[in-house]
Amino acid sequence: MLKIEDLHVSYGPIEALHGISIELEAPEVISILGSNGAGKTTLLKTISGILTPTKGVITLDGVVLNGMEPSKIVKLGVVHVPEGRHIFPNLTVKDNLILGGYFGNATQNRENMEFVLHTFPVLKERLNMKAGMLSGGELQMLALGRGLMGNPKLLLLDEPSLGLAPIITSEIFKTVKKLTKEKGFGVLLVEQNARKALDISDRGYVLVNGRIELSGKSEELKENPEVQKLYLGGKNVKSGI
Amino acid sequence: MLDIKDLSVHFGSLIAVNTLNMKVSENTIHSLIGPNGAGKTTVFNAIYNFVPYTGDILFKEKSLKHVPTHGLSQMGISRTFQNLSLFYSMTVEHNIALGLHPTAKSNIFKDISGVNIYSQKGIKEKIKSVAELVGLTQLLNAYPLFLPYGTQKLVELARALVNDPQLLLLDEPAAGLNSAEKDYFKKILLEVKKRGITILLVEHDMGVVMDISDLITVMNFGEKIAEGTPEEVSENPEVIQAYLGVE
Amino acid sequence: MLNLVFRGLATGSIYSLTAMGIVLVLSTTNVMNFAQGDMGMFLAFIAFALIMRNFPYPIAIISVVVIGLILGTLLERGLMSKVRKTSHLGMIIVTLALTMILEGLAGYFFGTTPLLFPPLLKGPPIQFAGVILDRQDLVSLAISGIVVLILFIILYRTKIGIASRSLAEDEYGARLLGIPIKSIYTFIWAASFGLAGLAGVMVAPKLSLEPSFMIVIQLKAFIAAVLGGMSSVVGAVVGGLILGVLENFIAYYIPQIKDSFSLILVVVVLLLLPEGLFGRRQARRA
Amino acid sequence: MKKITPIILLIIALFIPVFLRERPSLIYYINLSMIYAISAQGLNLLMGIAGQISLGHAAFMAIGGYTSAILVMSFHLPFIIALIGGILVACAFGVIIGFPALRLKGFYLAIATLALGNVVTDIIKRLKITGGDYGLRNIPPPSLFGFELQNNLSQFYLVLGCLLLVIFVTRNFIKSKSGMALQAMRDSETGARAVGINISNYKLLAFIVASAFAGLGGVLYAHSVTYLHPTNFGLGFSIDLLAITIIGGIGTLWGVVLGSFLWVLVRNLMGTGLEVLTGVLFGVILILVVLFLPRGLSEIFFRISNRFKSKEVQEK
Repeated sequence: MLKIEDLHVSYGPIEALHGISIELEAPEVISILGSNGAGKTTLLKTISGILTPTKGVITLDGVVLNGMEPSKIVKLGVVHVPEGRHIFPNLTVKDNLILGGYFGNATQNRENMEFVLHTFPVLKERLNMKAGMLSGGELQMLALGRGLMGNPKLLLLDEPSLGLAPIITSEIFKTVKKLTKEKGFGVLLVEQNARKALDISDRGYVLVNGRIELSGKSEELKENPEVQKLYLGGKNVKSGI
Repeated sequence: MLDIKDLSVHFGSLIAVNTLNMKVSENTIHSLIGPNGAGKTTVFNAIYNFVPYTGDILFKEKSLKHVPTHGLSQMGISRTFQNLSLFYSMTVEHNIALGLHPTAKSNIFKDISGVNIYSQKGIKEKIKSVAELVGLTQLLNAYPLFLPYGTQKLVELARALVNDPQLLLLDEPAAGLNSAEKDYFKKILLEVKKRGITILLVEHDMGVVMDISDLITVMNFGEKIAEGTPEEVSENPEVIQAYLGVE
Repeated sequence: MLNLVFRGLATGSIYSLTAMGIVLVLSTTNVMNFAQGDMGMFLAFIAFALIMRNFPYPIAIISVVVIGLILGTLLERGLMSKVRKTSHLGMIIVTLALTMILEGLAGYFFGTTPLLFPPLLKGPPIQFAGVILDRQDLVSLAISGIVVLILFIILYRTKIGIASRSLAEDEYGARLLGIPIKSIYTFIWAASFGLAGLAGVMVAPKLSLEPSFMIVIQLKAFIAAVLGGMSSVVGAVVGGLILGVLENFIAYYIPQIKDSFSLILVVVVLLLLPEGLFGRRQARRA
Repeated sequence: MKKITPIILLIIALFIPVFLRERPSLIYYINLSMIYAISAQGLNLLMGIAGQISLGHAAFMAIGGYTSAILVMSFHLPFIIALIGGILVACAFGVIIGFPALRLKGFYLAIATLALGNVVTDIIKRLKITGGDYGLRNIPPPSLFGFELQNNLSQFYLVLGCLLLVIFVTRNFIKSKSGMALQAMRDSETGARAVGINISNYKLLAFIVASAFAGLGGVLYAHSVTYLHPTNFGLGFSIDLLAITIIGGIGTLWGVVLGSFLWVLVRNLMGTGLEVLTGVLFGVILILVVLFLPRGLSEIFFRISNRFKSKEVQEK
């Protein structure tokens, strides 16, 4: 479904991604691992049209995405749930959700809204509250819910666990996995918490300084000594750091 | 050296730090760890009076409660930030030089008669020696905006060190560094400690924390859940459950 | 007493129209538009020219609003979309530069001698329960009311309105949701300059028409917007009305300070109540 | 080369009145330009170095001018005392207008300074000693050490001296400890506080220095134009000063001089009937500068002189 071939992205004179190729076939969860500055967020921003690649092609079901306006890409069903969530704090929870379905028709949006509130009942209770009053976990649920309002074929999730208690992280990850099965969309998951990401994903790619160093089935990656050392905590495996 | 007593910080109904007690002893590297939102940075911000708090914070038996932010560096406390706070219109040299603001003496006549105190000999020497310590000697005339992120962090560290602080607060210094840079950073911090400077470190990277800390305090939901040496902490069941995760 | 209140409300409604335009732009695009008043001035001159050529009043007003919409669109597309990439200071300066340009053009085309703008509704003032009201004042009150109602419905009940409010909060977030930012900015600028035209035509009959006649109104509109908390059009309207009433009372009881009163008021409000008289704290944890 | 240029320029400047002996009105305009430059330099420091904004800068010129004129006319004090008095009173008001800056930023500071500037002119309008709405007329020309500087020519040297002093002080101030602290504050307030810079004091200092320059400009203006009226120092003039600063090159030393000369030249020497269009012209220039020349017109000069320099290097 999603096909990225030899993607190069630069910030001014500095190249951040040096030829990335990734394939994803929905319903599938793929995690992208790597340290800070490895280019993970850059990759997601490029797919959603915020950044334009200097070289390479991104296609979704054969349609070329690169060079398109972000709004067109969203219309095609690629929804980006960004790092830091970017919820509108002074808008109500409901208004935030409505904006997630900016392009949908009224019936579609009503159905989607019902589905989102069913999936995250806590949002139903807070529907008319300003979004800025939500707790970290609730905010992440709102961000996910807002993403679901856009009828995604492909969901780009950037650091959903950021700033969350581990228990809540697990809950959110479980929900993502469940939603993928129910709705049949694909998920590209960028995550610092490599262990948890690999737990719910089918395959994974390891990004180092803008290049793919390793890729494979999640189980294999978990067993890989290199990955263990760099991202799963090496000698502190026992305590799971 | 630093004594935090019953520190509580509230943001509206949210309790960011809840009756925290901790002591940082002289000439140690003391790390503060915990998940995001556990209240670590808030502790720094309380020390800097960026947020109102209850309880007390003592530095060498003196309360910091009514010391304004700009008074801290004169007392011997300096810090770096999670998000860099460099002066981007200035060279690396001047960025470091401004760390000497509290001690560099000037007056109105010097100000308008063209005496550039930051180019005086003693001050230049100081800048040079701290630049050497963190490895910026070659870059003194560069502008930080054009330097890699890791190097910019070193500029901020140098700025915090140049005024010979007694206590150095570091907020996630290793975030965004690659592993080679992290190793380099660890070396510098150990060297800083050797010079008699106490370090309070907030850091996510367990590799860095476990390798160089003398003592670790673990926070979760604004409260201290454990304290001890790296070995003790990494075997503490509560820490594993709440923060490190169960294997 | 009641007379003072009503006349105050009438003055206030004039401030409100300009204040709404300022707040509309500020709360969505983060640009403080110092040219809002002068755009009204310019459009009032055009209305004047039309009326002098025997166009009926309603046509003149409608065409001025339409011209405002067009100018707003052109300005956003041609200039503001580029200025937004500079700094806060850059944006302030560009709108100040616009005031210089507009005042200069008006002076060039229409002259700097004050002109008399014919009142919208002729006829004697209306007396009602001991209150004497100018017909003109009633019109501007009514129009303010209608405009704020329309704006409120657009901003809070339609998708494009909600999206407009989201832009000021987090433009990046809005971009990721695919919200067509460019069209929304254009919509906002067009709407605010349409409003400017309306405000100009409402104010002109009360003052004499000259290139600088909206400067005072613009200043008062800022004050109204600050009183209202700078973030909602409803606040701007209420702020304008309050300011109008307060001013009338001050002018009646302590005329010595009537000029400086509102200026000092705004500084005090900015310093003590940065969220406005009835603004609420920004919703954000930690 | 680098050291000789300013001296040559200075000598040329000193001889300007000699060349223009036949055109005293031209000298008057040159004086006016330099007075604007002195005032605008204060705004330049405030905005370019300290990162604050003020839309009430002209009010300080009014305060300086009125104070000095009143001291000379009503209290019969010598000009030099009146000059110092004018500057000091302007500084005092600088503290007052600086206080909002401790809590306000950006647009809000712009509105607050705009309002306070208007309050000042309103008060001047209501006071008796300032001549109220009639303004102050027949202000005596400046006198120094018993010499009355009656004509534009002699005033030229006084104003030139003041301008050079202001530029000299600004140049040194920018490089000084206080100047560095202000620039640090502009770049990052958090960083500045962390290194021990007392933000409040330095913000006030910025406003005081800016007011002092405006006050000096106002004193010179009062005694060379010989007529003061409160409406001359309203928002319009403040915006003019802002435009001069930006067009000349914000944060540069000589930009304000360039901006002022251009301003006075275009405003006063453009054909009659077209002068209403100067606003349009400057508005357009201002927008172009904001969009394309963040360091103002002086950037063009920099580029040209850099080209010369690189040529020199090549020739060597």
